[in-house]
Amino acid sequence: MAEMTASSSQDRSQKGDTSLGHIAYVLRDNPVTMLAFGMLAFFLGCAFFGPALVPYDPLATNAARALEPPSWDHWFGTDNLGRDVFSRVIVATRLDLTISVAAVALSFVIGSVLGAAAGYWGGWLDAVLNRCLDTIMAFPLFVLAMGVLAALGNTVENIIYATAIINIPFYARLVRAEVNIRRNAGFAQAAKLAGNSDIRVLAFHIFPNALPPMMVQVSLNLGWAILNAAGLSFIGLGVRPPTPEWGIMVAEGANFIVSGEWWLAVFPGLWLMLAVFTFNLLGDGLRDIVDPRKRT
Amino acid sequence: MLSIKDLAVTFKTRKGEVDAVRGISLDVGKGETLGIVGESGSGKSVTSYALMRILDAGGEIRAGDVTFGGIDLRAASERDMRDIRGREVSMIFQNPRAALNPIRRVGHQIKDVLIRHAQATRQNAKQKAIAALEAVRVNDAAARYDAYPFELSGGMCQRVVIAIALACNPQLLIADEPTTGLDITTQKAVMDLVGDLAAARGMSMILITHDLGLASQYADRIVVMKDGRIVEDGTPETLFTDPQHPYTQKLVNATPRIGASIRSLLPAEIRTAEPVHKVHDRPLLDVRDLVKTYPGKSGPVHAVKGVSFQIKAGQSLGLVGESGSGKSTTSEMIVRLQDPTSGHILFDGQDIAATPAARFMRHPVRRDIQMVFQDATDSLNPRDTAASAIAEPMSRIAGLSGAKRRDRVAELAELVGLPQPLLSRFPHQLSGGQKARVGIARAIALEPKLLILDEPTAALDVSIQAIVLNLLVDLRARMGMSYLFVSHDLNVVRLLCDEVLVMKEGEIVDQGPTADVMGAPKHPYTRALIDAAPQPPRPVAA
Amino acid sequence: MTETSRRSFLKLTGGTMGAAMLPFLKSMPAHAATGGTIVVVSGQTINSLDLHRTGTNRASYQVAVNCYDRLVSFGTKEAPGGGFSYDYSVIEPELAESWTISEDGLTMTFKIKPDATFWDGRKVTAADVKWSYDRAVSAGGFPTVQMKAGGLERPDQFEAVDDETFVIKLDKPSKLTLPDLAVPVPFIINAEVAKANATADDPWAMEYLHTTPAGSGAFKITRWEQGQQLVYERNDAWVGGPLPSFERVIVREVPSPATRRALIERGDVQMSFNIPNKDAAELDAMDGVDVYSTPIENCIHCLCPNFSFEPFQDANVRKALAYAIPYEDIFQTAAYGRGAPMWGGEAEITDIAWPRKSPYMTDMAKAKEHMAASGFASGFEVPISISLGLADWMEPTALLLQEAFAELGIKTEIEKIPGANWRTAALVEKRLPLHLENFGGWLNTPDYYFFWAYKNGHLFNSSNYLNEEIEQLVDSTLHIPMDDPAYEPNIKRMFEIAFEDLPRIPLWQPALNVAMNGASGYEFWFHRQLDVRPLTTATT
Amino acid sequence: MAPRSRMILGRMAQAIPVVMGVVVISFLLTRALPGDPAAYFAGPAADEASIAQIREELGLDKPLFQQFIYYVSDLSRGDLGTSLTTGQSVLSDLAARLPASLELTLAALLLSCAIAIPLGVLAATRPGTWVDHLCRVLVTAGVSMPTFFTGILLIYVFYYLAGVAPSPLGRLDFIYLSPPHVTGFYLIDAALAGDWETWGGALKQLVLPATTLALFTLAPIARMTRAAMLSALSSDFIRTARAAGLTNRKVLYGYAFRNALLPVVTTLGMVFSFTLGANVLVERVFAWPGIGSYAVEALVVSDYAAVQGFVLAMALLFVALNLVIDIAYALIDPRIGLK
Repeated sequence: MAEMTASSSQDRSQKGDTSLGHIAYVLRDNPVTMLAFGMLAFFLGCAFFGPALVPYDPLATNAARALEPPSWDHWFGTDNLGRDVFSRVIVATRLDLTISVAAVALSFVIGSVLGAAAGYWGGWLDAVLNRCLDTIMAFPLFVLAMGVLAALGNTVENIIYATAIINIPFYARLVRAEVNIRRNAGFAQAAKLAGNSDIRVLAFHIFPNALPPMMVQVSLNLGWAILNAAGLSFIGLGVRPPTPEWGIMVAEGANFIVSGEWWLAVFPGLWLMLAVFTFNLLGDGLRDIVDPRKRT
Repeated sequence: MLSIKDLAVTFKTRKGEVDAVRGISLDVGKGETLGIVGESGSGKSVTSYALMRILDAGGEIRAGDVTFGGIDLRAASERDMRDIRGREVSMIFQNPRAALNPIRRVGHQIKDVLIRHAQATRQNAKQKAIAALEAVRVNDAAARYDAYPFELSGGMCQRVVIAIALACNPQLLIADEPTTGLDITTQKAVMDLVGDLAAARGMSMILITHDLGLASQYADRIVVMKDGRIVEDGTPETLFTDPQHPYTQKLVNATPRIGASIRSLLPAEIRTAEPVHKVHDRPLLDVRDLVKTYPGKSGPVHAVKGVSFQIKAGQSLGLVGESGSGKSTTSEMIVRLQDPTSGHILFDGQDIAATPAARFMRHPVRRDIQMVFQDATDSLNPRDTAASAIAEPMSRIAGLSGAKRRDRVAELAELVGLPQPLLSRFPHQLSGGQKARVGIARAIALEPKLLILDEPTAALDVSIQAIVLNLLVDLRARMGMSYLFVSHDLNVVRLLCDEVLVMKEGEIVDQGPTADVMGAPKHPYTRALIDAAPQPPRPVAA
Repeated sequence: MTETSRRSFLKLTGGTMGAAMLPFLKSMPAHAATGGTIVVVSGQTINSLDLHRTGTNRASYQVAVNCYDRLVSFGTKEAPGGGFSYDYSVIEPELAESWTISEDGLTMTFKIKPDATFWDGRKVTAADVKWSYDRAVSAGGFPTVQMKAGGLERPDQFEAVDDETFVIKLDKPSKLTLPDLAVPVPFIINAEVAKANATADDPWAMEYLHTTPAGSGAFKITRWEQGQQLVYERNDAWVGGPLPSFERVIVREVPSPATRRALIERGDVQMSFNIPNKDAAELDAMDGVDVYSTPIENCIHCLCPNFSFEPFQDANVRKALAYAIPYEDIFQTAAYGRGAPMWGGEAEITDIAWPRKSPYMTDMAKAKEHMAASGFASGFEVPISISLGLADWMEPTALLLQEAFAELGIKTEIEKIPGANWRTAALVEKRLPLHLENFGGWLNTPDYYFFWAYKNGHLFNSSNYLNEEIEQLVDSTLHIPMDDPAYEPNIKRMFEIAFEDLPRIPLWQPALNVAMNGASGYEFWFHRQLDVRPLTTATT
Repeated sequence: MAPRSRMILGRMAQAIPVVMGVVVISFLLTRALPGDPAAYFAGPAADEASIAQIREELGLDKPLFQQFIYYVSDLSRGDLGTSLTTGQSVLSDLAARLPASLELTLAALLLSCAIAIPLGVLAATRPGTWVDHLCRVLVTAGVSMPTFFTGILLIYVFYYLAGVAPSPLGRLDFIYLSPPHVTGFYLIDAALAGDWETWGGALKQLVLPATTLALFTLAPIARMTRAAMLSALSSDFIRTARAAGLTNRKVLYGYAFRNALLPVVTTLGMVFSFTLGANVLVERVFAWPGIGSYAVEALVVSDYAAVQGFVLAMALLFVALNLVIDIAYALIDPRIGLK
């Protein structure tokens, strides 16, 4: 028929459009996204292979070579115990990424379930959840994280829990809003007619459509989570020594800046900043990748 | 007065440059109303934006001349253009509520224009703005001055948009699909108003529309556009009686009108004999005293106030009404997406209203009642391909899987005329007509006994509408389905339905065999609806 | 604050205003800012102006020192790390003009200076002294405990004979009584003012004196903005000692050590109190900044193996630890060489100097020998606990210990404990298996240190150490005079046992570091708080 | 206006369970904190008896539920208890410190808005260009730095090295006296008193910490402004306005920006409450006597009353802030309150 001929010419251009092709397209489209994904690859590389590749044991002290400025032996200098800052910075990547990814994943899952239920069924469930989220939001979030950590003790798991708790409201609200505007959408109705139960409609039809805006939130939160962990370390509630972690290194190094040993804080700080920067810039690209409508 | 020569407009998009307008020429004389008719993507709106120089980002006039009253609009500075816009050339848009600033009082929006073009001072602007509202027949204009758009009805908003456009007495008014998004009776009122005002002021007008019937009723001359080119130019009468270009012929044929048959909408070369569908005496659906009341902020809202009717097996029933008539609520209750407040829905003698909508997906009747939704785009999950959309009911209800399901999907696609390669596409990669086909294929996948069609062609161009309507007719005959066809378009209902119901404010006001109701409307509301529908001149029999 | 005092304040510092007003002009020269005013920065916060009050923190003790007088004070001597230090061996009069001690040592009679007045002009009387002492022994908590250390336990021990005569009666004589009167706790309050502001619920006027000192001391408080600053103003009628040279002292609280360092280095403040060891080492090398690092008397940073943790009941394990510790590295890394080493001493104890070097030194071979000889040759796991509040030295120390102990097969994990929990965990519940500790005794005698840190059940014996001989030795030595013939042998014996049993492994003797830029006259005190009275402008 | 005032009342009613939830959670959270405040505050040389005595004084020997009842009944009398760290009543502590935090946060937000909103508008009018990308990279760089790191870096560069910034000694250098207390905001109080020297002094102290915080808050505001402006600019009514010949200024600011304000205001509110809680770190670096540093210290020593008071104050502030946002919404958008 008439439209068939019009559309058949497009078919050829569709052929190469696999998921990879789509990702490549998204990357090419925006130089900033390209940059972000490049840096992400770098950080992931550090996380996976870093510990095997670093020149020094990140925990080994060497009092004789303490506080040396950057040199060929020690690219980022050494700290007050003579540990190699470069090795520590690289090795810390794994822990920092783990903390942020785990925390965000946890809050993503919990927030999504709560928010989706509230947005879909509404009513008292929605009202109760909203009040609960308001209550969490009414806490100064950083102080809440501190409190949780102080109460539970400062282990890596608890840092993850504390960070996850303060992030839940963001996801729950976002998902609630996204689900709410779609709960009476035509495709949701159609899915019901196709014999899907409410839960299936919610989980397999409505919720996936909330993913693109959530990806932006995820990327921002990945960055926040790292900053949050760093802030907790600055207060003294972070990861236990001598485990290398960027925040704790910046926090400890900060006291050395004025005395001229700038490399202690600046390199981990720079690394931390780059990682957060990467995550923050990632958002738009991630959103475009999970959004089928961006496929052409 | 307006002269366009060889205008070409291109857009930069992700896929490269797209030629939206490919060299068109047209003239509009003083006091003349020119209709530009074309289907979506024909470049008709872009033409008007180009001459106003308000193209969206990425759009660029590549070639051609646009002169208005001796001024070269293409060469004019942006500053001069701003003086021309709103004072010499004005525009009104589709979807009037969205066309108004939602957080500014309508009076102020008129005042902004008046002051901008030095038609009023700050002292008398309010007074002049009220006068402008009165000119578009807004009742109690002084009170409306302080209203916000959300406080006004759609028709009223369009009047405000017109008031803004006409506040400075422009010489040319461009009306871009001015009736889209309005109810049929409001459409007529708005168009009559625009026509009257243009005539009274001796104003030239360009009426941009997809509706050939509408254009023929209000325009002195019509140009037909397709793919960025003008394919034909003439008076309404000549266009309808003697269309030259095949595309015009197709368009004229496809426009539903009194006296047409469903097959006559199709281009002559693909017409086949209209199949006959058999209506049994056995009632398939028996709706009794159906009531739906919503809790509202200011008291309960009675959406449906006790509706009773029957659909016989194999029968097609048209359900006609304007927005707020309760027709959509009624159909959603029947398809079991909503629970009625009271009343019974007997399907094959079984009261399916007794099973709550939330648990109805496991009801055996689920597969027998399906629905085609109004907005094909909205009704397809953006994340699912066409194939998975069609397969969904089969896997959930019929329990089909694997190759069996794949074959059935292919079969259904064949049935609705959807080319196989398109099955792997996502909805946004499909055209409107293709999406409608996917929606239909999904609805008939389980071979339901009753199919509810909720304005299935409302968002489609007329030529596509013609194809889809014919597809529905074919399917009905082939599968013996009953239709509940919900629509506001009487011309379409007339073509498709055996019987018709007219609803207004939650009640059935008129009911009976289609020919009877349409031919001799008993209720004044039915008559008003029929009168409001634009009637193109009858073409010569093709 | 009234308008007049505002203006006079501005007038006083007026000379510097012009320069400071100019936006973003390089900061004014240091000396111009003084003009009778000195600015001191400190990282600690003052939370009360009344030492006796429950919850008053250490930093607040300086108010008791600077704003109140005691009957007696300690003398002054040249300090080993530069500057001056209090002299434990010399007791000087402050509010007391003279005193006598009865033959049996049970009655002490003080004559109060006749010209001593409180800030409100009223004469200081023996009744004020009695009320203040009564308050100190009745308030509960730390002040009462400290008074008890000097044998002062009950109000009936104190008697105001007449306006200028005050008598203390003791249950038994003690060499610690007189020094205990010179610590900050028994400060003398204007009892009339206090009683006027006392209530039935609050007979000791805790709430009033908490924010409003009423004393006779060298300085009055003109402003106290909690968490920000404390402003002292000189009391020109002070008779307790030589009149201070500064008219006004501003103590600013700056939590960030980096900021404190920048301030003192740039000369924007004249004194930075209690600076980190690293800053002390580096600022010392700089022109213009004077650093005083005074080893804190009777104070040792120790590693404490807890006897309630099974492996540490084994003497060989404790000795293995003591030989494995990288003392020099720790001293250089954690203390930047500030303070005094406490390792590598003579095996034979010939004198009673304290703190003293332990006979242990870094010797991994010996450490391994001891470890092999112990019942835990294959090693064990134990957390090293440190306090978050003292992380600046504890953390590097713990890291180096962790590395060294790993060689012995002792696997450690560093556990940081927040301030509130630290005291409970380490000192009250004594449940930390291996931890760092920093007790320092106010009264500078070894037996006093042993009393707190080695006697079972006592607060700072966080190792749960129990040795019958130590118990008996401490009890019999604590109150006898230092010239008692039993004193020296007893002390030596304590040292022997302590080094043999090692419930506390000494690491180093810490120093209190103070940096001055444009001021001098700093005097170190055992209480490690700022005494602003002797400060003067820089002599250069 | 009646529906609007009803809406505001409704919002306040909604806040009640929130505040109650905060009271309960903060109570439980503080009680879950490790450590024994009694032992901590008994001082360095206290024995068991004196710790027990202090525990009794603090009411910590009572069962949890009873402690809660005491707490709530005190609270209902407006008594937030006494902070053990500062020795002051929590109410007076908060009253003294809240203005400092608010002044800092507001100054930072003002600065941030002054930069971020024009940047966002700029980026929205040129989407996809290098200007847009540059804006995005710049504001993202700002939000990527931990605030304490930025703060220390700024101090190092502008105070220590360049000497152009005043010493980071809190709200006023020691050569000034704080202005007579009216609002607690030094800038306002000094201006009211006509004491422009002090005003300048307070402003100078504000510059670095406010910049530190502003850098951190640029991103959300700029991003939201950009997104909201983009969506407003693509609305139909913008085309109507352009077709009516309105000037670019009018279209951009009179029409698009006012519509874009709604989401921006929401973001501002969130950023404000987030910043107020998060400037804990900045306050420490700049010796700023705000409630953030107060809370941290209180938390570390398990100072129950202070932590609870702080959390409650923040919650009330949050509720008030939301109310202000609702009112701002109602002022901007006539549709609110009538739907």
